[in-house]
Amino acid sequence: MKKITVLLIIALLALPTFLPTVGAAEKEVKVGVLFSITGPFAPAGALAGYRGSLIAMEMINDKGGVLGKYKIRPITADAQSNPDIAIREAERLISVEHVPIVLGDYSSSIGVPLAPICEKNKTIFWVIIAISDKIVQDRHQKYVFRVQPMGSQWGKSSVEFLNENYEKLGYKSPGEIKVAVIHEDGPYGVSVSKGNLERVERYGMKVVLKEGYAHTAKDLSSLILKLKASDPDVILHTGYFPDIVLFFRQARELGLRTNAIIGHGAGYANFLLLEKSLGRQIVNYTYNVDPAPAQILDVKKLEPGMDRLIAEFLRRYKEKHGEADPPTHATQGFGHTWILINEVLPKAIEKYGEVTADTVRMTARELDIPEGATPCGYGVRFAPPGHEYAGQDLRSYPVVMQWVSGKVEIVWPGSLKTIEAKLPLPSDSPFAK
Amino acid sequence: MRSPLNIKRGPILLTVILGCLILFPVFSPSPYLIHIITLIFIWSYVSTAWSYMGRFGLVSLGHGAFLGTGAYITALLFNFFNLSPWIGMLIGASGAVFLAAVLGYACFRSGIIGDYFALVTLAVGELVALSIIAMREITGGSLGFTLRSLGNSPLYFQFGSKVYFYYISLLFLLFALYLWKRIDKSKMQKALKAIGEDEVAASSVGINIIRHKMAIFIISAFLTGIGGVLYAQYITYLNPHTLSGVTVSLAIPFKAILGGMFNIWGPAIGTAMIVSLEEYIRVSYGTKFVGVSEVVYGIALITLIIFLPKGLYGTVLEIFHKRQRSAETIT
Amino acid sequence: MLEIEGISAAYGEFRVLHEISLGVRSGETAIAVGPNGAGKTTLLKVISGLLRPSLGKIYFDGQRIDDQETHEIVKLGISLVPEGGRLFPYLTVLDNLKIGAFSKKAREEFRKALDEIFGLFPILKDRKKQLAGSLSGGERQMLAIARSLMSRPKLVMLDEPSSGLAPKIMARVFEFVRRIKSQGYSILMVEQNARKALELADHAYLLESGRLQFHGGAEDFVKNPYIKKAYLGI
Amino acid sequence: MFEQILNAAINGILLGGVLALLAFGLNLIFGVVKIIHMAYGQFVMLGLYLIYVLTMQVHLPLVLSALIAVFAMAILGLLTQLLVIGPLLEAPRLNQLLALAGLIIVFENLAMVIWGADYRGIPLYLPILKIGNFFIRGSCLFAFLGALITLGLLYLFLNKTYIGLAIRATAQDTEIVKLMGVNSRSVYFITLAAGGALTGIVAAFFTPIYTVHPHFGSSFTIMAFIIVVLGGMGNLLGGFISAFIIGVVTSVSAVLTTTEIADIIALLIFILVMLVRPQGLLGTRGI
Amino acid sequence: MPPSLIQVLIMLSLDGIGKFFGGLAALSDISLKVEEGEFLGLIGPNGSGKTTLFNVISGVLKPSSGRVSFMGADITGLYPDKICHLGVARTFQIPRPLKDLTVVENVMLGALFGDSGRSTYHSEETAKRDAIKYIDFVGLKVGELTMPDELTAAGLRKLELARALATSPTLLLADEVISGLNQEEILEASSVLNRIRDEMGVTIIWVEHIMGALMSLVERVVVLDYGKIIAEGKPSEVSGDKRVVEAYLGEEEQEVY
Repeated sequence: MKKITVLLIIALLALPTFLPTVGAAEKEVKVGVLFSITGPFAPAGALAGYRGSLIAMEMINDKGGVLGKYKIRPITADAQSNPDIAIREAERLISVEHVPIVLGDYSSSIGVPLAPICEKNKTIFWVIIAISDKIVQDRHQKYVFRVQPMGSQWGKSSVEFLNENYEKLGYKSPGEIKVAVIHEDGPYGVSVSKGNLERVERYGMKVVLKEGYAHTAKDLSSLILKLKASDPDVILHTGYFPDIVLFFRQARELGLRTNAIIGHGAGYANFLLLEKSLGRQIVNYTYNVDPAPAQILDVKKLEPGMDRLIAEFLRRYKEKHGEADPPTHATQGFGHTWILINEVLPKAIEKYGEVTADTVRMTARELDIPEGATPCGYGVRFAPPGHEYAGQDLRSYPVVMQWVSGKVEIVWPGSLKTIEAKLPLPSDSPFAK
Repeated sequence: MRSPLNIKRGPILLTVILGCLILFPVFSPSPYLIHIITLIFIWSYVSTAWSYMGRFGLVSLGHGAFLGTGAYITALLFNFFNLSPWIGMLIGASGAVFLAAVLGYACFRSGIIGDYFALVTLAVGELVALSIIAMREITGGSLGFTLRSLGNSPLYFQFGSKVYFYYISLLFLLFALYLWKRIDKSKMQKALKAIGEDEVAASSVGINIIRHKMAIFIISAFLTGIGGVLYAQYITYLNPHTLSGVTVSLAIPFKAILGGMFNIWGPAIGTAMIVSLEEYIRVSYGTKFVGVSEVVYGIALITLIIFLPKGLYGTVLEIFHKRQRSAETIT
Repeated sequence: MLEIEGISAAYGEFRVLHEISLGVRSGETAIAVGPNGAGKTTLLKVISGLLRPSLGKIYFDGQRIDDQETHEIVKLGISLVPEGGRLFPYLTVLDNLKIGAFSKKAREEFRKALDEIFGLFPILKDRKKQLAGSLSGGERQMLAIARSLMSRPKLVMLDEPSSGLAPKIMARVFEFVRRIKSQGYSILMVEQNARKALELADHAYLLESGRLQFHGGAEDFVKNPYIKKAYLGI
Repeated sequence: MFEQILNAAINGILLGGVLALLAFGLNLIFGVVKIIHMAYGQFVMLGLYLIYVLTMQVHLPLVLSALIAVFAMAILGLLTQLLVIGPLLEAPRLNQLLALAGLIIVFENLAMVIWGADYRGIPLYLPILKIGNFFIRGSCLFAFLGALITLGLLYLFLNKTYIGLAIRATAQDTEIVKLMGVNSRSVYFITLAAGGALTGIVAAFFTPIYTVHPHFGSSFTIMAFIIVVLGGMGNLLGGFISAFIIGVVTSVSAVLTTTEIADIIALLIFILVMLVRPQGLLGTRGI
Repeated sequence: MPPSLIQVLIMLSLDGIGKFFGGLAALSDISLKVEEGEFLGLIGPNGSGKTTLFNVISGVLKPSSGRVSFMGADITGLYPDKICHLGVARTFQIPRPLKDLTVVENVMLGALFGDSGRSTYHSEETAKRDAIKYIDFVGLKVGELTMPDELTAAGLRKLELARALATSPTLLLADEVISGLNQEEILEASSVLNRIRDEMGVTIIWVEHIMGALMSLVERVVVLDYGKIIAEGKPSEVSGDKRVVEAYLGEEEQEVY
């Protein structure tokens, strides 16, 4: 009897699986919001991005919607950090929910398969956070847009920074700098390290070590031994959070010495947590390459109004999730979504009278936002379909930041610089040579 | 165990179900439903292939290795050498067979069975996943890679509409079921059953243990390799984590067990149940109760395993037989 | 002391015991004989709680035990020497004896029991540091019996103590049984070797195909023509 | 180069200590209950979280938090036995294995619901040890010594107590042990509790080394299995030794090749050893 | 007729067989020849190595030293199925029926796989016919759907015999086919063995640790003790041998039935 009951329950549960959400009211814009809110990518930043994205929509809706009348209805979906599930959810959003736009996801391994699916189904894929070049490179997609820098730009920025500061290391030319490139071997680390290497090669710097490792690695001591043996001036590191912590701890225990440790987003973005987990002394003077998080941008350099917008976002984020200092990914989620719903959608409605994938596409293509007019700091201008990086925001760039005694400062590019980089590592760092 | 489908009503019922499945895309408006059912077909096919050996006590926890080998070889041949996946899949599946043959021969020669076989295969699945990641220059590493799109090109296993994949994967599933029937009627099935129960007794009546185990392992690996190709061609994207590695390798036996791996319909029914349950819980509650819905899903799986140890279909059969038996004793 | 009323038992669908009733009086040695597959071992399993009966009741010292767990039954004073001894081969002789005295009461009397056992089976004392798996066949059976006595039982049940042993060792095992009988233990022994077993018995039962066919004193058994022919080879 | 390899070998031995700790409980549970505990790594993850919460949020001293965690993990072990393993004792092996694999999903997401998706680490530094040109990692040395002490305590527990005796006996013959008056169900409970407590101990020694997040456990699972099988399943000493072998092999080969390839090499060695010596390195039974 | 005038065919020949488990010798230096058509008894107390010897001959175990030849060919270390195909069949001391298969199917296995030459064209129907033939021959009374767990001890022994016979052997290794049976059943089983030899012309090696029934049937007895052959000869000679009485029967010779 027990078994029959179990069977009946299963049958009941299985029934309503495939029904779409009902009741699409007039004057509504459906937006598919597809993030990995569970699984390994969630803590790495996907969840923060998702929250940021929803806050942007909420803020618009509180003002009555786009143009004051078109409410945004987010149709949320969980990609579970799994490309297979992400594809299923994208199919559902497109064919059951009929959303014209899919927003998403943190991970490039999800962005890469989703782009062609959305393209094929003539649905806008508004890429948030996922940075791999491959999402747009050589694909000539019409429906895929990304308002943030690409992975290789991360890698290039740090080397550009070095190239301008070789004198601080006591060298006469950039070519003398000894660089070690280490990275987690996922899509993120690989695409950033490619950018590193490309620029390192261009400037003729010496690569003394290049190595990848799984971000789930249990032990990095051998890598550190090799780093010690190769004696680099600069360690260019790309990793997620746990492996960065492991790296710093083991590097300290094994007595690693160098002149600079430059991180590239992801785990390095969450500086406060790094400091909490490792202690200030260990992580002091570490660099991070990333789009600047809203709270550290010098709002005076931005367009008017942006300061209030950012303050409002930070207030809501704290209210909802209890964090006063949200990670960069939250800002990215918020900022990228904001550009879509505050810049693109109103224009599409004004010009074409409705929001469809095609009206959004045509509007977005004409978008021309100058630097400083977005919550992210940089401007927006998408590469046209014929371009190698069609759909990529060509005005976006990451900055190089340095943590100095708990404060984040921008050290590159020169135009945004808040301090001169502390290079080489000051002697109060345990890693200083 | 006799299946209710085999008794007089069987063929009629079977025809009706098959008819419904064939006509479904004609009437269904939702590409999403077609998509989900296609996935159910593909994974049913794979878990059926897994059960080919699982039901004889050869429990592999590394079928992701074959899935990945088949899919990657085929896709790389297509992307780099423009070889049609229709031909490539035979080469890819041969790769899976090669892997199975080496692994099987080594294992069966040294008498690795039971838990040890399960763990060795688990390690092999992981090994394949790590190797794919390490060879990122050609495989794209853990970023995965996308198949070159040719639009509608049946000769290259690419179609403009999902419906084609729906029918193709249905055909493959039917083939796997047919082959299962054929094996059941063959001497091989008896030999494997004997081996599964008692290897010493089996070999003492002249059954060549290694040869039979190798045979079923190779068949299973071949079909699984093709399954990998089918899946990769369908979603046009390959990723080591969704094709090889522990998660997939465990998901396959999960489906077979929860359906009932000893019966021909079990793995397919199990797959349908798991995929539906997964979809249902995630779609309905996934973003409302973040994490909680997954906890519920996990608990549901454990509960099912505890209360339906013979799988869903196995338990239905059991109840059916009990009813039948008690009916017989009354009359 | 032990009373069994109408016990039936089954493995899955397959019924092995059909409404068996028998009893063992205090201080008495009862034996159950019968061919292989008659359900003798099953009977002992049911009494010791390793198998739940599907029907019937079992009383021990007036207390109902058929719904008790095995370890509870052991505590009440019934111990079983399984067929083939079933020692823990990777434990030493001493550890085997120690685990035999696992229950709280037995633990308290462990020293005393050990001295008694070493008195009864001196060879075990010499071997106490050896692994049980390295003992010879007869020594193993000896240890198995000794181990069961460590729990200070009132009733000792032996399952085919002579099975698988060479004749001369077999004879020694029966000698052990005689020794513990003389110590005043009640015994219920199941045995295929009817003739040897009957020499020890006060009371005997014949089981065939899970049914109780005949019971009576040892003399009645020896006189019964059917038993004489089928089991005693006379 | 030689010095580097030697240093890597030292690191490997220390890493071996960490891995050995991990393998103990898994081995114990396999030896007695004959179950492959798929969700073992997730236990360690929960233990780490608990220590984090107690130290950083409740502000208890670290040692006390660790003790509480050990106790709490023992209780979680009991619950696992009660709710999952117990009902499946008679079920086919594969069902047991998959049910425990189902626990992975439950535990990971439960951690996610309770503690959110963030990474948590306790800033805890042990002094740096430098001998000549060699650096000894204090945290791993600590774990290494912890592994030795734990093994010693475990040995005493198994060999000097009645319960330990019952556990060893149960590992050899599950049925007969009942006839000795041992409640075999209690033995299972005790084993699972001991296994759980061991994960608490592992978590305590991991605290200075790793940061925890909901998916922390899975990265250890395969490595732990490899060690256990390599040493001979159920053989505590074998597991201990093979942990060091794996530690040194991965560490040294990571210096010679890359960290990534070292993992592949470890897997390959495992598979090859299995094919040559299926029973594992110390492949006899018994604890 | 003097033996020298007839070409006696040596069917099985063991040459210095030794088998060690760990450091323990289960068999040491066993040499033995079995002629075609012979009915040989192999006795010895428990643990004397009889079953180990069978395992070595049938290929379940590889000998540590020595050579096994069958019909003049070296079969040392071949897999059991190969040896079975050559014509050596065995039964097991503890019956090992395949519990999920019916009794008839169990025997069919022997017919289907036991003879490599025949099995290539052997259909299921003929295999089934053969199986029923052998089941009848050993005197087992079962229906088509009888499962092995419904059989008595005697029934299981017969099933073992029928399954072995279905492989159409020329040499049968019968391992304790009467142990655990009652007197009546012993007589029946012994007569089946006798008929296998006489009617089917199968050479038999019969292992038993109790001697009674065996001594009255076999032509020659080999006695094993602690892995060594301690006596060999006609039953009447062997049972009088002092070493045998001492090692095997001990002081209680008359108790053995």
